[in-house]
Amino acid sequence: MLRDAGRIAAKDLRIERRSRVLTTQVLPFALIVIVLFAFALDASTDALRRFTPGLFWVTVLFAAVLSVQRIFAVEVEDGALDALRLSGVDPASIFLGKAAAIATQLVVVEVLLGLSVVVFYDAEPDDVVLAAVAGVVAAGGVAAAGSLYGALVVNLRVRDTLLPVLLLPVLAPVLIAATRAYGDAFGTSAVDGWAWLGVLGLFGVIYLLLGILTYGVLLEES
Amino acid sequence: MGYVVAGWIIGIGGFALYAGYLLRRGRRLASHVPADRRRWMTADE
Amino acid sequence: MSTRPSTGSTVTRVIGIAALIALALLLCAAFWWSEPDAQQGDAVRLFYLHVPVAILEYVAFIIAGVGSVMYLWKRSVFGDVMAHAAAEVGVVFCALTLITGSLWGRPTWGTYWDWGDVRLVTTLILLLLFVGYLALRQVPGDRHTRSKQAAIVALVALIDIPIINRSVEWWANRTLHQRSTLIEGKIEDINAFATFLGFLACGLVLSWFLVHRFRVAWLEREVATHGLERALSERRAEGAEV
Amino acid sequence: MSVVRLHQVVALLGDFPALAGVDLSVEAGEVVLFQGANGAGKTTLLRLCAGLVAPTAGTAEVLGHDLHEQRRAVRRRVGLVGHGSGLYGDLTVSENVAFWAGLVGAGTAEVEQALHRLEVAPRLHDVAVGRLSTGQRKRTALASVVVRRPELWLLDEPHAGLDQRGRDIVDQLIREAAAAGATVLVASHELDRVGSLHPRPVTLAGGIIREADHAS
Repeated sequence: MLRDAGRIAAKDLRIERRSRVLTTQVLPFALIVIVLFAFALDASTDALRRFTPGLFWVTVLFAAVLSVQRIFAVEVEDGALDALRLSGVDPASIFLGKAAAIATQLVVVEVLLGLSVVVFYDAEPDDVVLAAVAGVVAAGGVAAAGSLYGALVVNLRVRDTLLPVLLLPVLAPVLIAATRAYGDAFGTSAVDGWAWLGVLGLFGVIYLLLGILTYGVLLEES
Repeated sequence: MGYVVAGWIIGIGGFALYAGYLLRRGRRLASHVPADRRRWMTADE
Repeated sequence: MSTRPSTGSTVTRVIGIAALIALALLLCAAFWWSEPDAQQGDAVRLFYLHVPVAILEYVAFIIAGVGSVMYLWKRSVFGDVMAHAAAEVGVVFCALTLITGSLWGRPTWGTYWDWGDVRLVTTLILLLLFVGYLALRQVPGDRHTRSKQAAIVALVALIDIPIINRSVEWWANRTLHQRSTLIEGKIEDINAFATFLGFLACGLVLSWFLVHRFRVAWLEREVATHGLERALSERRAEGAEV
Repeated sequence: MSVVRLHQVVALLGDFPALAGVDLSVEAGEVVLFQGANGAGKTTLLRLCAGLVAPTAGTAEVLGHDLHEQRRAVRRRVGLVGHGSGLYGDLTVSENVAFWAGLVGAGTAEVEQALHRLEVAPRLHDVAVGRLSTGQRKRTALASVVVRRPELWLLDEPHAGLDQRGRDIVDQLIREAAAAGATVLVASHELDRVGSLHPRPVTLAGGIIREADHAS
């Protein structure tokens, strides 16, 4: 099961390396959002620094929607999803492979965003380890939920508009927990960021289980 | 007190609107379905 | 008695009339028979409507969850239709909860909305989750596929709710708002009879909504099935001509 | 042994009954040619046999598995060449075939062999599929099905987009598959024979199989 998941993730990441949608579209989009926030908050570096954790994670979630859309778009372009269903691969492998590919992309997005908030918002993390760990764990949770909902809408004509409506409310706990954790890491709020990692981890585990259990049902018909 | 009255009006009004919407939808659909297929809906005794 | 086809029946008429009577009594109880609250003042009069609607909204969503499980587990068409009906009624109740809650909050807290209140925030996200559910439901396509997808969305939403609730509670602590406990304290004070009446009236309204919405969904299925039969015979005729 | 056994099968595309009551029985090793106009239900019938479309009514069995309950078991044993190539435009020919081969447990040697058999020129192996001509892409798609070694071949307009040489290769492929004991279902709105092979013709119209063909 894990080997097939690895094959699927590697395939998606290879497509990504060739097509460069992440580097030429998703990353610039994330940067644009960061710039837009600066305009919206009246170019006040103080405010930007204070709200860095929240702005950072809102941007990551927006980028995640794009990443999920892209990861599933390659499957419907020329009937590859049917081929995937015909390959007899365990649906759980497809779920895990897709989730791993999305998570990898999100980590790349997070690194770039981390650098840009340091530069543009004058926000420097006090606790780099916490920021890194929370970033990876949150990416995993977002990717698991994204992989689940991406497959759910993949065969609908309205998939691009429906996906954010379904996915973003579900990610509310991730946004809250990751923002809290980064609040601690960037020293903007006095909370125990490591404790919030528990929420992120729990979310990730729950959605991984949900995906493994329900993917068969989702791919069977869709 | 104005807020309280407004709350009640919206609350009861919301019930009434939704009830009306359900009834209208039901009437329209029911006329397309023969009586023997309308289970439980014994409106015509 | 009307002979026009509708989703009504004797049972729903009895529930409907009982609901109207109970609502009328509740109105009297809220505005004339009960006293203003010591702390909330007259705002408590909205509570007799708000609290039952809020609690029953969760009942509706739990019914939607049960229906979804019935569909996923046993392929129960009844469960599927019930889940759809309960989700829509739940969204109506949820929206009314938020509106009445905001209008109660304005005189009591001095603000329509308070991000520090766990229930408020959780309820809003619950509303958004089920709005997404209804959006998915109305996308045309294969019936079984859509039902399965919807059932998964409903279950995921319900599983998400406790996580959201816990994280909002934890998150909101920083603001030192203790609204939740404040509300719990209040429940004890408000007029027990009016509260009971509120639950009765709103419970009857909920059941009336559920039954009618269920029948609407059932009729939709019948219409679709009928359309399918016609499409099938047309298709076969097309084949015979050649 | 019947490889395909359908009785009064109805299948929907959305709310359109693409198949409106199909009766069909195909024995192992048979080559069947589905004929019929556009919209007759040929593609849906092949997708149903592949386990991709669920029957909504009737009894349906493929390779001994019930299509109502065990579609996944059917899927891994069939090879479907449909309208979509099932290839990723950003990956090269050999990467694509190797990916699909890997998922079904076939090795590099089989990938090479399949590409050789479809006469995909070695200079194209490292070209992205998105840059191939229609015919070359079709050959690559066929190669990615060949590596699966299907017991039941489902070919939807397999000649479409191929040059004469490509068509001959496909005909050869079908002959070899049938000789090796596999069953082949071909859908085409133009052919009445497959190379020198004379398959059993079955005509579809309006989602049902024409009466005359039941006798044969």
